[in-house]
Amino acid sequence: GNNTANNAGNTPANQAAEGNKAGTGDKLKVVLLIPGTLGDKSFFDAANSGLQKVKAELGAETKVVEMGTDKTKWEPTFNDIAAEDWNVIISGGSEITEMFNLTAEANPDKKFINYDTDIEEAPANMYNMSYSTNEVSFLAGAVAALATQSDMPNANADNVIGFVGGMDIPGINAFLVGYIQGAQYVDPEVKVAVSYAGDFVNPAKGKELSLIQYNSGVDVIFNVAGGTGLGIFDAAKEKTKYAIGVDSDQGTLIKDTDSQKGDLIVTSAIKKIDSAILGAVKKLQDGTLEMGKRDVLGFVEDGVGIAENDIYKAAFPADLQAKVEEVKQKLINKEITVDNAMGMETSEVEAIRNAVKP
Amino acid sequence: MNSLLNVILTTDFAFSVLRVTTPILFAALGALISNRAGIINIGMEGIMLVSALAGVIISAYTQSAWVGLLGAVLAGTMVAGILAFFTLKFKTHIILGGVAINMFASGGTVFLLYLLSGDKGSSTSLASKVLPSVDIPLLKDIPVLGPILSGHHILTYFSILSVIVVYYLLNRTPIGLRIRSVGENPHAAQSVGVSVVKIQYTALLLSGFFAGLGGAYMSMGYLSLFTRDMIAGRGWIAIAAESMGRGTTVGTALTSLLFGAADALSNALQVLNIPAELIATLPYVATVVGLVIYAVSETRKKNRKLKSPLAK
Amino acid sequence: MFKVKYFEVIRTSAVIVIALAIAFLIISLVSDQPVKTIGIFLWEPISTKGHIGNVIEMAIPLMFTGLAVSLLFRANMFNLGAEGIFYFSGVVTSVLAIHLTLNNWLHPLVAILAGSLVGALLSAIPGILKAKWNANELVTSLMFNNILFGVGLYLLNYHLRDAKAFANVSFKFEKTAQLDKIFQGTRIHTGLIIVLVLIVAAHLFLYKTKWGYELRMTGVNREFARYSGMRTAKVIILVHLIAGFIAGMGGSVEVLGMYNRFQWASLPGYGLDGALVAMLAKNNPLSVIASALFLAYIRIGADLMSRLSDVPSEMISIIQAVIILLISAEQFLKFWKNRMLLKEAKEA
Amino acid sequence: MSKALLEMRGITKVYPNGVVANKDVHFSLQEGEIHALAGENGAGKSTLMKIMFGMEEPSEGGIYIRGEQVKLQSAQDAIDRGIGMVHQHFMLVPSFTVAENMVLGMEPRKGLGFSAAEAIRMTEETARKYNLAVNPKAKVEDLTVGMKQKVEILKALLRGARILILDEPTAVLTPQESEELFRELKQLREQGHTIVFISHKLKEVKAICDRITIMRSGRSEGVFQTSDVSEQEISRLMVGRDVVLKYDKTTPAFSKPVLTVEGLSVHDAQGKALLANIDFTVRGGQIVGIAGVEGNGQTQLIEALTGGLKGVSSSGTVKVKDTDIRSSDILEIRNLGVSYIPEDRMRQGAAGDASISDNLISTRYRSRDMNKGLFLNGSKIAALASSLVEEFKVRCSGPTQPIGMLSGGNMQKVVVARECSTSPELLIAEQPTRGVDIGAAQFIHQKLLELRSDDCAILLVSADLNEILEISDSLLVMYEGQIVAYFEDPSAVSEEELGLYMLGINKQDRPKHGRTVNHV
Ligand SMILES: Nc1ncnc2c1ncn2[C@@H]1O[C@H](COP(=O)(O)OP(=O)(O)OP(=O)(O)O)[C@@H](O)[C@H]1O
Ligand SMILES: Nc1ncnc2c1ncn2[C@@H]1O[C@H](COP(=O)(O)OP(=O)(O)OP(=O)(O)O)[C@@H](O)[C@H]1O
Ligand SMILES: [Mg+2]
Ligand SMILES: [Mg+2]
Repeated sequence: GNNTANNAGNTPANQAAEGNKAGTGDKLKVVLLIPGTLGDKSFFDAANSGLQKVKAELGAETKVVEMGTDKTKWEPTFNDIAAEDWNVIISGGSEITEMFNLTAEANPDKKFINYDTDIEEAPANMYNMSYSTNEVSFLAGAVAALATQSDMPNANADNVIGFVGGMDIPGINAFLVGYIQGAQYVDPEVKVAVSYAGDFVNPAKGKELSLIQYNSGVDVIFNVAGGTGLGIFDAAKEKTKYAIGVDSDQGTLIKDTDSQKGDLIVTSAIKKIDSAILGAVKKLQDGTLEMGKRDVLGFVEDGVGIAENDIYKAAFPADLQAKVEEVKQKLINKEITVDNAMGMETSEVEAIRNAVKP
Repeated sequence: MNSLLNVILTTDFAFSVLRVTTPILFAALGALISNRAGIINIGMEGIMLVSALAGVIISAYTQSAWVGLLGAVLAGTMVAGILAFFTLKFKTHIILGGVAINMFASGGTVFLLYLLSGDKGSSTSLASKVLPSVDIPLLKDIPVLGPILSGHHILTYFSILSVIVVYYLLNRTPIGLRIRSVGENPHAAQSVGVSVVKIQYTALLLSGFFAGLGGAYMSMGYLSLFTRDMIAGRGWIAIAAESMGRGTTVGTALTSLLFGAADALSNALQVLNIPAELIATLPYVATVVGLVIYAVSETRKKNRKLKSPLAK
Repeated sequence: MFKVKYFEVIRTSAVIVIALAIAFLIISLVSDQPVKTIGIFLWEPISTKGHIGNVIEMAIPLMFTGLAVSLLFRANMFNLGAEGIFYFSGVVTSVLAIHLTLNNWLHPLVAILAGSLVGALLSAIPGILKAKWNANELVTSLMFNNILFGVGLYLLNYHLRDAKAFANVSFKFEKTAQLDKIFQGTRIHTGLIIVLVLIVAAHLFLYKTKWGYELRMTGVNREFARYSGMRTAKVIILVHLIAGFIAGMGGSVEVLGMYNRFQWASLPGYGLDGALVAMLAKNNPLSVIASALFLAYIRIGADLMSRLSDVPSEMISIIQAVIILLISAEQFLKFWKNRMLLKEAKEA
Repeated sequence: MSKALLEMRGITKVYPNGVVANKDVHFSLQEGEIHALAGENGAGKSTLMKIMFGMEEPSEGGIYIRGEQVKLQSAQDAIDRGIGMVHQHFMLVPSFTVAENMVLGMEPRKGLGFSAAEAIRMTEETARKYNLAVNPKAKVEDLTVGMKQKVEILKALLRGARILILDEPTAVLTPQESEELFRELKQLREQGHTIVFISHKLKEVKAICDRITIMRSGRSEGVFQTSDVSEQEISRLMVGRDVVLKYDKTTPAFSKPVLTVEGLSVHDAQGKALLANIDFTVRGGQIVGIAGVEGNGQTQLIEALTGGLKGVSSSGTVKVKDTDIRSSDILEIRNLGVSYIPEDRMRQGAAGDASISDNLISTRYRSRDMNKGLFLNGSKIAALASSLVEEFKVRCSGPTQPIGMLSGGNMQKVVVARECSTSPELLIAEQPTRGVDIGAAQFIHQKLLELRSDDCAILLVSADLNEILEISDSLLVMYEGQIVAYFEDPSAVSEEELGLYMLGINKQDRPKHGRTVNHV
């Protein structure tokens, strides 16, 4: 939602520079390092919105730095920032974890938070988080599989659901595998059409791939494709078919400007990175944050969840909502375990994908 | 394999080829005009991007898709004008100029988007408008052809019309004559009082105009929003298409269609068990193969004779 | 004579001043402290050893691709294929960096040479197509960029990916494969030495050898070269081989110098940047050093500016674009030059 | 003297590269005269005329029409004031038709479009009016040079030119064509046109011009009534020394055959004969001239001798010394001791952006004395370049200057220097003095004669009959791909007689010119 990317842009003074001069005592200084650029409407934007909350609710001084996609620049940026007088340095992603851990070890007087990593080990001044992506995707898969056979107005008789991913990479496949297993859980016969756009900034490609899926009998598509994914919703609107959003509550977001389109986004698989970041910083301020470990945030910790918003409530039949709730409870109670594609070999993912090919 | 045929042998697929071709065709026609005037405009990608954003912003603020389209096209023309100003007035190297325009557009669009909407990634928070798709009476009722040719976005029809317009413009109008003369022998044009610089300005502005239409199509038809770097290489493909079309209007249109078809095919191929990374290379492999076959047959023809006596 | 001779210097300085003035204007629009901000842009990249290091690190790949492209441009080949080759050779080198067991200096040598050779061979394809059948090298090279990227990404995902890294990255390179750092406190690696040697070699090649001569003549006027008895098809293939070798070496060196795993999920962009560097260097190998450093300097400056001030990172590309547009504006201040020429003519 | 129609006062022109092409030049035109502009290559004639035509801006000085100063900022301004120019190099768009070229810049319209029919009508009308026949629908790339020349003149006339500048219009014409042009020019003068005529052929200048302005090194050397000065005087003023117009040719001493062509035939893709049954021999110490109207197979013949037969089906034999070269490329042919001066110096003869010295070594950088293995021997190259520049009197700032900056004649000297300085056994010289001033032409001729006395075989193709009659030991005439005449002693042939063969009106029977081969 809120994307005031650079806080200094709307505050009078150049805080970063000021902060450099004086360690003004009690005010917590928090910096967020984005290994990429803002505007992805998911991962990075969510982290940034978490930072905004830290600023608003904890009165911290904050700054966000976009490190861009050139990975050779990340290490010097980490080092430069660590040399400044920030109390808390936040970044996220498995890709940066090694580098980030090294930075933390070299700066024992600072606190570090990695808001999303699959790597367990963490230095003593680092707190790691990750999310049950596979479980929330499982739930999204259940929604999709239930929807495709339902009597929802835009569902067809075919038993096929779709998935459009940005690239064939672990981060995306973590969603895919959960999604497939969730769908299979409610209906072992379900077929899943899978496409990858090969690109996170090509919505037109996302739209084409979705149109092909919709034309071939798919009636719900799970979008896990960043900017490319926005084309999927366009396709959904054009074909009046359903879609499932990702990372943030995309249905509500889009409904603001295009209700017709928004209403077709039955739900979204949300990773609550923003509240996770807020929570961690809060605990850190209180001194209750356990450093040197990693927490996996699931439904119980409110780290993930599907968007049970107005659209969901209106579009998705109540009896099916109940079924989904049931599945969710089972996930919480560990009655169901979901595989995690993080750490799978490509061939394993391929096997899972091919098993449900339409 | 069957599932592939199920996808390809449909009117939907044929329909999608035209849809995919549209932005490439617009930009390729733009590239054609500037190339015929002897200047290679490699800033197509950037111009399209700026136009795509301009269309979204202007249509969102005026709440009129048509005004948005006008704005998009003007923006494209204006960016081309900046390029023209530097390359024609100050003799900035045209390639560097093009690179600079692409760079400027990639950062500038995000920057502007951020200033206007507080969002760096997409324009979803702007209620922009889209141009309509149109059914063509009579045609739409013909089986097979109807579903393929009718119901397209209005700019898709514009693009087809543009082929005719550009053909006419280049081959049948005074300005076309001048554009071609400037491209082929600028000294000759200059010697009869044709201002080479003026013609090149015109050609570059026209190339911006058509790229602008391509950009508008991306964000106001094909899609209903702007996202960062959304042109995703289509400008470059258009330049390649123009090059492969050997500077003729019909050739350019055909190669654009070839690229469109190959791209659509690569989307359809995702139903097969081939790694997505490899499928994505298909349009490019097809192009290279096509180009080689064409080039080989052309040189064969040429090699077998001496210069003909009068052609000097 | 003095004045005209130094016209280029004067023009360039004037242009830089104007470009900075424009940059300053743009920055003033968004920044509360424009003076300080532009100060960061200008001084920060050379203010610390680390930052100077960053500039040089970034210039290394730019020098490689800039050199490769300038040779192609010299031969009048408008080929933008350095991009794909840079990427793909990086993949090839990574395979060897992961799987070979060799000693400290042999390992990078073998890995880099393999990457470079593959680059040379791949580059030869558009070269042969151009030389033999006159297939447009711009089209083929742009297409090859996408093809090589696709195949490279496939190799990464299906054959090199380290599942335990939880990301689309390869297995770790053997320590023996990585290039040594040569300056304490920076990440400047031996690649710098390699590229500088290469640039000098290319300079000698271009201006002092028979083959370089053939290359230049073919570039200026292929028909002339042919009538003089040069085998221009061979020359074109040769320059493609060399350029591919250099671009490939660039990718290999970058991968081993700056990374410990292969992790490019998109084309890194050095090929097109190489074209920029080459054009700024007017296709002169030695000037490639300066133009690559210049580009790296303004990029690092802009990065630092966005990090240390309130100017968003997208400003980078706008300011870069302005500088590039102006820096190559040859006719800028033309009237002044003409006046000076006339004066000199009269004095003579 | 009446008031000048057009006057250029104190014109100075400095090109951006620093070349001073005109220095304080005064030039004036009387209404209704044919005014010659003469001067060496690079004297600045074309530049002065381009300034008058608005295509170049003078660095200093003014242009006055009937005493009133005018500012000409583009060719259009000049055209609007009734000035037309036919350039030294054709200013035509090859892929356009004659009519399209004619109207470019002032296209007739029909609605929004261009009216091709009207363009054709305009072309035909102008052609009729001035009695210059052209085919408006023909593509310019298919025209002979003579035709192109006509189109250029018509272009200017169509635009209502009252002042017509002709920059070396006769360099590429046959005598007959030149004669025709002169008739037309005189006719134009009668109609009240004023003409500036640039030529290196002083005979022509004497024949048709009223007055002459002579230029040297960018300055005007003065204006004269043509009748008051002799050719000798003109050339002395141009060159600054006496120019010998006759050569002392040593008596020929032919040695063994170097180039032997027997029964050579080549057909194009449509089966039409490009070359039909060509026989001739060139011996050491012999200059064989080939005359013919352009487009009658000379180009194909030369191409066939310089590697063009490779991969092309042909019959007959082409031998250099004892080697059949029908499947050799140009390098292999050159390695047999063959040198070649191509007719198109811009396209094949020189690399414009490369330095003079780079241009001088293009055929010999491989030889052992120019390199040390892979490396070129810089000091030897530099020494060679400066000695050649000096020997051939190439006007330049030094051997490192790009050749493209030289005037046409000086560029040609570089080409000739390169090809003549490698002690060739066979020299194929195609239009070696086209557009070259008399001083330089004479110099080039002397070089050819020197090679001849060194036992070099020379095949000379030229459109300049004077040259060919003067220099050659034997002479062939080509017409439509065949050899239609053979003269053992060119000095006994008149230009007119030659012209009849060239135009295909006369033709010798085979046995006679078949003698070429058997001639001992
Ligand atoms: N790259 C190509 N591949 C296949 N066919 C081509 C190609 N380029 C042109 N053609 C064919 O050549 C013919 C002539 O092309 P076209 O009519 O476009 O030329 P044009 O636009 O009139 O050219 P010009 O502008 O030079 O007059 C067309 O029928 C077209 O099919
Ligand atoms: N565009 C140009 N740029 C730089 N120098 C030029 C240019 N055109 C001509 N020159 C130089 O200006 C001088 C005069 O050239 P110009 O063409 O006027 O000579 P010219 O008298 O017409 O010679 P020619 O008889 O060979 O045609 C020459 O030294 C030439 O090299
Ligand atoms: Mg269904
Ligand atoms: Mg001249």
